[in-house]
Amino acid sequence: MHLEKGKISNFQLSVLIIGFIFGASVIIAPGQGAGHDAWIAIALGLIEGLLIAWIFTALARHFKGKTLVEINSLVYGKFLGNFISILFIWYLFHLGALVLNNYSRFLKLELYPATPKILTLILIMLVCASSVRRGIEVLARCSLILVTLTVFVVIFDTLLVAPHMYLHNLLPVLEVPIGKLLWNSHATATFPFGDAVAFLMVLAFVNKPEKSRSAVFKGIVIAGLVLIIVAVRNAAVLGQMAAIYTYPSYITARVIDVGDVLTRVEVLVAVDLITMGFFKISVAYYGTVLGLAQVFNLRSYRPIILPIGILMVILALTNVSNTAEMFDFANKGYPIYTIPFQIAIPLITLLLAKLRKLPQTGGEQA
Amino acid sequence: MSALVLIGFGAIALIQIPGLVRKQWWRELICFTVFWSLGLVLAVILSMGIKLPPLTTIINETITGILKI
Amino acid sequence: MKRKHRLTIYLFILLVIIPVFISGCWDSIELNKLSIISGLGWDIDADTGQVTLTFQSIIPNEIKGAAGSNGSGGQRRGDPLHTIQLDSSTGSSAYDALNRYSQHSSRRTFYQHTQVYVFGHSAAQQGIYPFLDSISRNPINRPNVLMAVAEKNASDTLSVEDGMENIQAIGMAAEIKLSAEYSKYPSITFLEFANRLISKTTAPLAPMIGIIEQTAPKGDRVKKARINGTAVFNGDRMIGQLNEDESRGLLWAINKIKKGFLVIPGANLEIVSAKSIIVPELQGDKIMITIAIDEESNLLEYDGHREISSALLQDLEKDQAQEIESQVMAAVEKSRALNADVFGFGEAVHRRYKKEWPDLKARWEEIYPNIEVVVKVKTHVNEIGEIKKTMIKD
Amino acid sequence: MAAGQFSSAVSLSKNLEENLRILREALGSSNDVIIRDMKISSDSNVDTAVIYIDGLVDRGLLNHDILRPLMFNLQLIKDNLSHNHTSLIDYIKSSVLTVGQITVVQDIDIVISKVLTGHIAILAEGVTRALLIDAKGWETRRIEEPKNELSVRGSKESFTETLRTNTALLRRRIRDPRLTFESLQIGERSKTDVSIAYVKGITPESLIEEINQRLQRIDTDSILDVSYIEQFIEDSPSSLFPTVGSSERPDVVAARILEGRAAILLDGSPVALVVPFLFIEGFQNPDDYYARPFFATLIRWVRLLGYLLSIYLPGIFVSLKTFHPELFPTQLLISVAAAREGLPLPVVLEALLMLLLFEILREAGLRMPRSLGQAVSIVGALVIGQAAVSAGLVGAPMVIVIATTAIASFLVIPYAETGTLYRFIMTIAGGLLGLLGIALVSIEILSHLASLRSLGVAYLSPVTPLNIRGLRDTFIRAPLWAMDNRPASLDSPDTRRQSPGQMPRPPKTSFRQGDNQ
Repeated sequence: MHLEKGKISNFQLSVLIIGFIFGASVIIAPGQGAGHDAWIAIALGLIEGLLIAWIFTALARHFKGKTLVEINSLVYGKFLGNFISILFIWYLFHLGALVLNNYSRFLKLELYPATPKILTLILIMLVCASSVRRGIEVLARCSLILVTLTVFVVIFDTLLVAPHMYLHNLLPVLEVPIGKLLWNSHATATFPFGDAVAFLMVLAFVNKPEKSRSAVFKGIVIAGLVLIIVAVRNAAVLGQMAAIYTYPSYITARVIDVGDVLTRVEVLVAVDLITMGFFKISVAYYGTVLGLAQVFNLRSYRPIILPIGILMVILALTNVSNTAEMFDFANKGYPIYTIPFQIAIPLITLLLAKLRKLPQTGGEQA
Repeated sequence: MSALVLIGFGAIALIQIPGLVRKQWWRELICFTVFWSLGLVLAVILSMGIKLPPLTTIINETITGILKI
Repeated sequence: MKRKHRLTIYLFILLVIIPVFISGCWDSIELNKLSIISGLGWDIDADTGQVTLTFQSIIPNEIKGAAGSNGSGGQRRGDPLHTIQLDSSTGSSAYDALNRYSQHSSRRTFYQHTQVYVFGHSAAQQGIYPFLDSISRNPINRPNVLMAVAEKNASDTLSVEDGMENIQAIGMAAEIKLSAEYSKYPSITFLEFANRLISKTTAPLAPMIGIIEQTAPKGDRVKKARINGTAVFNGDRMIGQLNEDESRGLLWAINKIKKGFLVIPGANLEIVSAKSIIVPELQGDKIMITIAIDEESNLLEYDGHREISSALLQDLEKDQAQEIESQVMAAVEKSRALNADVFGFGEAVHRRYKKEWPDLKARWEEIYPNIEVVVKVKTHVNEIGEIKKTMIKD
Repeated sequence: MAAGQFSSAVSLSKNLEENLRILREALGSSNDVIIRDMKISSDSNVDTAVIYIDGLVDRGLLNHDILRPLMFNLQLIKDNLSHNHTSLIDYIKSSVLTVGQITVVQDIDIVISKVLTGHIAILAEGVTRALLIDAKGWETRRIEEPKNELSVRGSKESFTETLRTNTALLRRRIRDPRLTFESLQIGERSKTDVSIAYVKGITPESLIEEINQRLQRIDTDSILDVSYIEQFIEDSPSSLFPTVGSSERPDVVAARILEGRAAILLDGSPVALVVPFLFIEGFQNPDDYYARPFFATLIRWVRLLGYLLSIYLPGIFVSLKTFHPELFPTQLLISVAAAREGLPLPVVLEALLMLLLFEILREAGLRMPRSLGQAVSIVGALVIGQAAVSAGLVGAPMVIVIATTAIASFLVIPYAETGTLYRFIMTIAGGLLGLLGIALVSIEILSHLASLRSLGVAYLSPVTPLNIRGLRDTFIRAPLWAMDNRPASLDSPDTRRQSPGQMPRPPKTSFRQGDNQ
């Protein structure tokens, strides 16, 4: 019995991953702590992120057509497996809530100072819910169009802002102390790249599982390159202010001014944020409801979509008490907090599976 | 505010429960009810203006506290 | 079943939107309930330390009249001061003043179209950081708003009418941009100012705007705003200013020369293109800065009586080089006197010697005045214009 | 054959009177039912009856090729047939009647239903079989120019109400023996002829089966127009987007069939349904293929842009004005604000009002007699536009925006209704939540579109799920010699449409004498 009928192609998987990684990272500039060396931090983080991806894709390839929950119950047995699955599902749930939170904060600060956060949260959540209800296939299809648009917008922004770029702002290279650099690169590895571990709930529905790893890598690398471009752009345009602004990309878009006509286009960035966030939230959301449905072995994940959505909104509303804490968590706590979910669980599961020669019956039947 | 919350939750229940009952998906129904009521409780608490503990902050503080970052 | 679900989802969305209807959409505001601020002025009363903000806001009705779209107010066409409204409010801090103003103004103030921030002279000398912080912490600020320092105080600088534009601040912004275009004074946006402020060593700049009086054709005296210098800051405090030549020298050094005119004894040249780079050299403990300038120009006017020849042009090139060098050196001297690193020598050193930088940075105050500066100028005259000989020869 | 209320399969009896009685009570006593009884054969002693419905049959054929031979020629036949009536019937069929299509039936229900569709039935005493002569011949509209789908260079033929004519129009364009018309009758009372047109080997079998199933599922008493069928078979009736295509142009339908689709023709409606219908088809127009590729591509982009404008423009304008005035360039903002001064209504209501007004005008102009339509548009344009602005009720920019939207909404006819609805939705969303609202609604619409299917084919293909080959006929209209394959999203059994590399090139050697001197 499968809860998800749909199948997605590897190409769609890559695109979906790109959208997922753009998710919040277009708002919270990754590696901002490294100042004008952010792009180096991202580049290093990209490599580490690829390692993380290597682990979980290895796991997914080992059990073709199985989501992490099914894998866990195979490897650890029903009880322990479900327990670990619940942990992982919590991570997904929390991830969704965090992204939601970022969004509501961004919107409140930049566009809707007077609108209560709860409203924007609920609306975004509703849109995500209706897409999650339609299944992963529909998400993947949307991703192709929206991600293409986003990439175009990023390129467009970069070209328009080119006259305001001063590449010497990037000098001297590698000014930050190495420890700080490594920390920031690890931070970028866990957010946004490492978050792709959420796709352990999705990789089961790829039509050619043997190719899925290269697809995941493609997605991560492309997204990483775009992020590097964005980081370079922001540093080159904003100079040292890039490390000070809360949302550098947004401010960079504000700098655009072509002959007093093609100006004030920052809203394009804002729309990007909304759409890409939609993907990150939706994938986390999807993973959560699907995982729960599998843990409690329901016949469909549809009934619990709305309740979980509500809980996510509530967590997003209450999980941090102010923006400073949000960024503090993003810079300090998150890189540690995610290690168990992004690295430990997949790695240990994989090793155990290898040791116990699982799956005997071969997890081929998708 | 609480009235709105109740309306919203009532609407969700109205959307979901009849179908589940018709299909006799009791397990799903239980699952739904659990999450739904959990959400309801929390929402009512919030709407009454009581602050819930900020989970992420707690996580952050524990981690940073342990690792002395 | 599924179909029914989708419908119910829509129903649910509706259910969420209804409260929005009921409580009215919080952030929606009709344009005719906004007062659009075009210019912000910032003064500090020297003795009481009270902050005075001057708001120059646009009155669209009058623009309508000026544009003559339909009847109303058409008779006042081209009478600028009716198209803007000046108002000011005083408070203990920037935000205090802002809030006071928005309380007693009839419309919600809207800052995102502010063209220029004008700082009164005394305010600039007392330090403008409070203003910068309050304005940049708030999304009403845009990074490419122009900064300007008033020769006296901001309020009457903003009240001077502009002959051409019916929004005075737009005119002022255009004037600043144009002066930068013709390489007379730098135009500094908020972003550039902030970046210079962040780097401890580089000194922030801003064009200075003075008020001159002219006799209008009808004979009555009219006031005009004119840029007449470059304010030099140390941190957020204004400590002095550069005059026209020094400003030009500064622009030469920091590669901000676009086009413009160069007057040398007996000739007048039009700058076609100019490039310059600052190359720091760290020898032991002393820093040597080389400013290499490469300039091309056309001959506009030659008052001498020599035959136009390449020999003459080479002489002209020499004179140009001297002129440019003297301008740059003048700026350097002034900046040494003020001990303000207007050229960003510090950053140049920083980019090249990142290891030595930290302790240099610490002692930059005493290092800067005795940095050795060498100016290398290469000039070239391309065109000689429509006449290729001089009419009066000797 | 849906027998309707005569479900008891009564076969003809030997007794002519009996048969005629049954027929009379079945067909009722309506005066267009003609039962002409006569005596035939050489010694004219065989009671025979000719049953037909006046107006449905071709009079000339009846008189000259049926009645005359029966009553006259048969007399001349001297050699006296054995009074075996059965052989008589065969004899009549084989060598008396000079008409084309004759069928012999025994079931009286078939007789009835055939007579009702314009056949002539011949019954004879003592014979349990009836002759059915296809003599359909009634007043029909002749083939005229297409009224709605105009084309500059394309053919000027359009479908008519007669099924035969329409099938003939298709057959004339596709002279392929594998072009098939599967026919069936739908509607208990209307008994409408439906035929599914497709080319064997190009259209996938599964599609045909699916269509057949869906058509058979229909159990209604009358199908008066092809749109009835559309509403019965479409995939997602709750969607605002059409998932079944339709066209009145034979050339378009033929092209679609050759791409691997199937057409559904209905007797009595001059429009053919084409399934499966993909979103992109709404932006394709016959002239695209008759014009040169570059221009066609440009126009296609214009259509796309126009459609987006017609949906988004008012919403975005409203949201910019009410939520994000900082996004206008300063000068523009000043003039907009100037125009906005002293208007009574909030922008949202202003926009909605104008949109509503436009819809009213459009509807009026549509339904009104042509002569009045002019007047309405003039009144609308002048009074509403000009007066409202000068009276200071509506801002001039708003009028401009709405007018642009209105014009743009006519660029893509298939989605005009959808566009109208979404225009209102977007305007409300923009007025409530600004660009966030618009973005969210757009995402919702997109994911809805992505979830749609038309007879199993993803609605948004070939754009997503992506199919590079298919893109040759979406955002660009590749030259015909480059479109070697049929649209892959329709997975037709033989994908190849033509042999590749047919790009025309100048001849190697000049074939004209004059050139090489």
